[in-house]
Amino acid sequence: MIAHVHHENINYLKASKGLKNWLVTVDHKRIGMMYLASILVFFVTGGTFAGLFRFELWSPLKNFLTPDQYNQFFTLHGVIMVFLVVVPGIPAALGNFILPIQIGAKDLAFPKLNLTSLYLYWIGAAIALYSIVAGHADQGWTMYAPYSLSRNPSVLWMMVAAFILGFSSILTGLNFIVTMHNMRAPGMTWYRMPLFLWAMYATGIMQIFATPVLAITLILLLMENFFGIGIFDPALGGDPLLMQHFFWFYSHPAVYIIVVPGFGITSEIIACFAKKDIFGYKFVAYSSVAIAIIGFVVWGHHMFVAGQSELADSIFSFLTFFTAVPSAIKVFNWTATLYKGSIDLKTPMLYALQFLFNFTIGGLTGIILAILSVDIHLHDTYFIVSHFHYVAMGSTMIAFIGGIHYWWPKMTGKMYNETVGRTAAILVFIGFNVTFFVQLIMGSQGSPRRYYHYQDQFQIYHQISTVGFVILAAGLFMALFNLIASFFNGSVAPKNPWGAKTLEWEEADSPPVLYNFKETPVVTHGPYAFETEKA
Amino acid sequence: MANATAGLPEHHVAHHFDTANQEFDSIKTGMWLFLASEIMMFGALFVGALIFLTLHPAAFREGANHLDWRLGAINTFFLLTSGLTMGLAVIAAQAGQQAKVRMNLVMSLFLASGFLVVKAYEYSLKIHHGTLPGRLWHGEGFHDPFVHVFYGFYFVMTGLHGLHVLIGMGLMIFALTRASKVQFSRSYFTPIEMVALYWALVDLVWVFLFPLLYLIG
Amino acid sequence: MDNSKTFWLPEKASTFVDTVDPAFDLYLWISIFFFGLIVILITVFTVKYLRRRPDQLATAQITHNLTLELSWTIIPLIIVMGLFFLGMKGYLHMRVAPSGYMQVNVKAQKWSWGFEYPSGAINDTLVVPVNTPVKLVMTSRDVLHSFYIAAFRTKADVIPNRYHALWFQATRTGIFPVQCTQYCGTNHSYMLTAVKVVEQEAYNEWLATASDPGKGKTPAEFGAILYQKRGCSACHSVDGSKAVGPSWKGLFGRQENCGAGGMIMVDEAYIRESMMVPTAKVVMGYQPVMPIFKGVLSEREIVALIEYIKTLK
Amino acid sequence: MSNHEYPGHAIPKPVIIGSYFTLLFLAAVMIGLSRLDVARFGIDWMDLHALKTCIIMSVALVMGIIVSMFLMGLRYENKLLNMTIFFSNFVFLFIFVLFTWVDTSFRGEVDPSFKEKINFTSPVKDEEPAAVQEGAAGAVIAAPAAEAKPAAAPASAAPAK
Repeated sequence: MIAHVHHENINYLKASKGLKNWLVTVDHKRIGMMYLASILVFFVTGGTFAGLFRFELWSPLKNFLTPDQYNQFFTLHGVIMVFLVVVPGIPAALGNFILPIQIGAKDLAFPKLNLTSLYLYWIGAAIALYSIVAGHADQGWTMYAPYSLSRNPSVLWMMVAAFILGFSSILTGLNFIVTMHNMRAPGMTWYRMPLFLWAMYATGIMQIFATPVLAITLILLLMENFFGIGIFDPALGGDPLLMQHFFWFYSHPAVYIIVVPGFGITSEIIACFAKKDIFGYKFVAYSSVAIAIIGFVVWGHHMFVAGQSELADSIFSFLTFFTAVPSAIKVFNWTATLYKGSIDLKTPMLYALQFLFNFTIGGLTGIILAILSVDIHLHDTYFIVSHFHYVAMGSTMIAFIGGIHYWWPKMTGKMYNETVGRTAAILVFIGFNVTFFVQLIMGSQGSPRRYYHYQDQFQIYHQISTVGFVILAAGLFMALFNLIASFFNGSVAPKNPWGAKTLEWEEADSPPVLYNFKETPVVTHGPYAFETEKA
Repeated sequence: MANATAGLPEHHVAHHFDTANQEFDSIKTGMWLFLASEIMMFGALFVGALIFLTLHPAAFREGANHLDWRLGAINTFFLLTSGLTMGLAVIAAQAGQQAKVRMNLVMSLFLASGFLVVKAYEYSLKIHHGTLPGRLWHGEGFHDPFVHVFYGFYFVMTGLHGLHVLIGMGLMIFALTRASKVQFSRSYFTPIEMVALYWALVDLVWVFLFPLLYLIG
Repeated sequence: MDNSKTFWLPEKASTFVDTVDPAFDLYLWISIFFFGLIVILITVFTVKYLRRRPDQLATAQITHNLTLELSWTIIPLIIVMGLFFLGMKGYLHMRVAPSGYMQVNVKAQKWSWGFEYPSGAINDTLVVPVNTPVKLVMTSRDVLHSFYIAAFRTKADVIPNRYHALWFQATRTGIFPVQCTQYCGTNHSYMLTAVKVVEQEAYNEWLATASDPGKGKTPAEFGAILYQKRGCSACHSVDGSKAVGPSWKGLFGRQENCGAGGMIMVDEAYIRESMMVPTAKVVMGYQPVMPIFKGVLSEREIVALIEYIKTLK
Repeated sequence: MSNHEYPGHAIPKPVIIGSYFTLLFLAAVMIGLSRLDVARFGIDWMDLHALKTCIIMSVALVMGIIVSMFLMGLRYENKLLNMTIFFSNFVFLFIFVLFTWVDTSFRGEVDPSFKEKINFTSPVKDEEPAAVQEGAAGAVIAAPAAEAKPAAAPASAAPAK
């Protein structure tokens, strides 16, 4: 292989000026940064909706929101967070930026398709925001029939938005899988790939095979709304449970699309900051793919009380327990990686350890829901709300913020302030656990979810949770401002500040040149080939 | 190269690929992944139809009886033949015969439009008989209370398939423009191959759609 | 047996408690063990192997250990299979009603529950005898709801146009809240009622009086009972305050503006029509969300309700 | 990899023409089979209609395999990647239809009253096809439970054992 010498050695931020160049770029790094900016904006929007009804729930009586406004806000919190923040989240922002560099390629396989995916995301986001003013959508992000069949214009616009965002997700997954198959640098075998890429590969499989079913569910829901074709609407002889089957066949793989990229980032950060090769590389890599496959066969556990046949309940419960095994493997392997390492508690490592803590609680509270008899009591209560927040917010978003801190020097060429970063990480940890651990107790005590007015005995839990929200919001904003501030007056970042062994740190500059490498790198060692201390 | 003297410019490999083979393999795997998401989309509709068939077989059979299988047979012939001409177009492109490529593409376009004409006629029959889904239903002489749901599935599935036929025809026109802009040869025939793959998918979906809706009655 | 509320679980009041609570507690201890193991290991490793010198390297690069890997694959698998059988055995016990149960029909509608007893009694709270299996055959009149009694550890969705059953057997008397746990609109969180568990004799007396609520009462008094029992109180107030629906105070004989339906005078015909086809003439400023009562209210009940409305000046 | 300088693989012309005619033939078989009136055989110990449906769908399956393996060139791929992508589609769809079917067809095992649908409206006019359809709601088709007093325990849901 002759090494291509690239004459464009200026970094991608200065390669071309002006908004127009940014909007029509096909450079995966710029698209990744634009995705990152949009996703953080929507994270703040979704968070404010959460904050509004968190304060409303301070007391069971009406504080400042009417029941309709409360219902509208929890719906918008759900839709924005799921479809606009956590599902695209890590793959679109960090995956787009880091994957080609970690693999040693100049760009993704289909750069123009990548830009199309970004524009589909923006169009879908615009329609989702328009649905706020187009009326009041209060059917929850799950859009169950027959409540979502009320031909409420705002609900219909929300469905169109989810439909478009689905295609943006498919195109990202397609780009990643093709790039990983065909464009690896010479010497980069499958087992020399960093685990972040294995997580992107597993996410790509789910994006390609699950999202089209969401597109069909939404088409059928729109047809049901406009023409009343009677597939889902019980009043016309349809079966609302069929809609739940279609919806959860996509939405359960979707929750694994949400959490698996978080695994990838955690593997990178823990290995790098413990200066130790990952324990059981093959087990961790294959457990990501195993979760992707098992994710397709368990969707029925969302419908144990919804009137599913007892046989289907038992089969789904049996299969759901198998998802516990890959997650357990991962958590044990990460913990074993710390053994005999040299652990440096910088900000990314704090977020990674937090991830381990939260994901253990999230995983354990998930497995109890697979026990049929206990799920009858716990279903649709705050226990479920707390479980999926421990996994979606406590694991994915915290790994996402950890990943942003970890790759910030590479992406912007600037170092963020370490002490402010660490305090923010601790604040986020305390705030998150105060907010959501009490909801576990409240849920098992029998407090249903999506309740505007609740029984008085649960007021103390809601108040603790709201206080926790304040701490969490403070921590998140501190981290956000710390990063933005470093963009302007941060110190110049060296090429490899953390001493990592993956391609993006060893070969590419910070920030990388337009085509990532001066000449195509040749890979000679694994992603975590750290040396050991000379005794 | 074959008749490079035809004066059409040669294709050059995109900058971020190293070799032509890598580019072709990437595009082909990318196409197959896109076709996979299309198959999952139609597959979900087939699952809905099969579940409806198991829940209300009588309604499904009664609805299917009222479909004219002859129109379905003509459409099957149109699609299979256009699949043939697309296959021949790929072979012609690999042999570098630009004129034969254009002729085959025009043949496929003609057959595809034939399919759409028959489909439009069939829809007008349905509108005339009033067998439209849901609220628009005002058909006579039907007994099963669920037969309108069959027509709900019928219109969603054939409508989505018809949309994909339209997209396929658009791609054929795009391939025609490419055929007059760049010289195809054994080392570069990607656009034709990809349009042929997409069209074969449209055939594949129709091969399953036709018996499920028309022949089970 | 102490039936009061524990740290994790609400008060105990049904036979299902012996199925759900032991499983919950067993799992609680399993998760405490694993969670504790992970947290202790992390803290120990982090403290022991903290990087003292900036260029300090790892003391050893252990990358895999097959016995360890297999053990933390097989052991969780065995534990979860045990949990599966535990869960399934309990679940089938909770789904299959024993013979000799007493059946009650439940009607869920947007934001109120209605209970109908085989003897014809109607009530807006569920009154059941203690220590007898009760089977609820539930259906909804508009959207999905879910019947949840936390104290009995049981829950089942209520699906429109279909019957869904749920059975329980109360073990002690008392009043236990019932909540709707499937999102159903504006007043989803106000869709509450209660299960009143009484001794068998008290139940028989109650049933006798409740079976024929109108007996020995003037139509207006019967109307007042129906106002509560039929869930009208969920949306219509009697003190003039505006709720989901117009207030019944001073309603009779009043002129109302129905927008498209034009100006109408509230008389017997209008009230009857509003019960049968509620969306026909909706008063301006109110949502057309009233459920259809055609086929639900008997002729005697309609007359009683109209008389009751007349008395509200 | 295929020969070094030529990307992809050329599907031989006879294969394409041969698969075309096979497909036409199989389509004819399918249509012929569907026109066959099974009542003529008078076999009652087996549901001939379901058998006919299965045969037709399996012929369609064979046609699908021919289209994918020969027309789409999966047979000539040297890397197994594209073929795994194609066939994993059907694995996921099979899982989807299997579990949804397990749910819908086994409902009401424990409680038979759960199977039937009550008081739903259908725009299809059954009894009086000629009558003009009045009102938007159409004929209200109630379950066997007496419509007059649905308050009474639905007949079908008598205390089932």
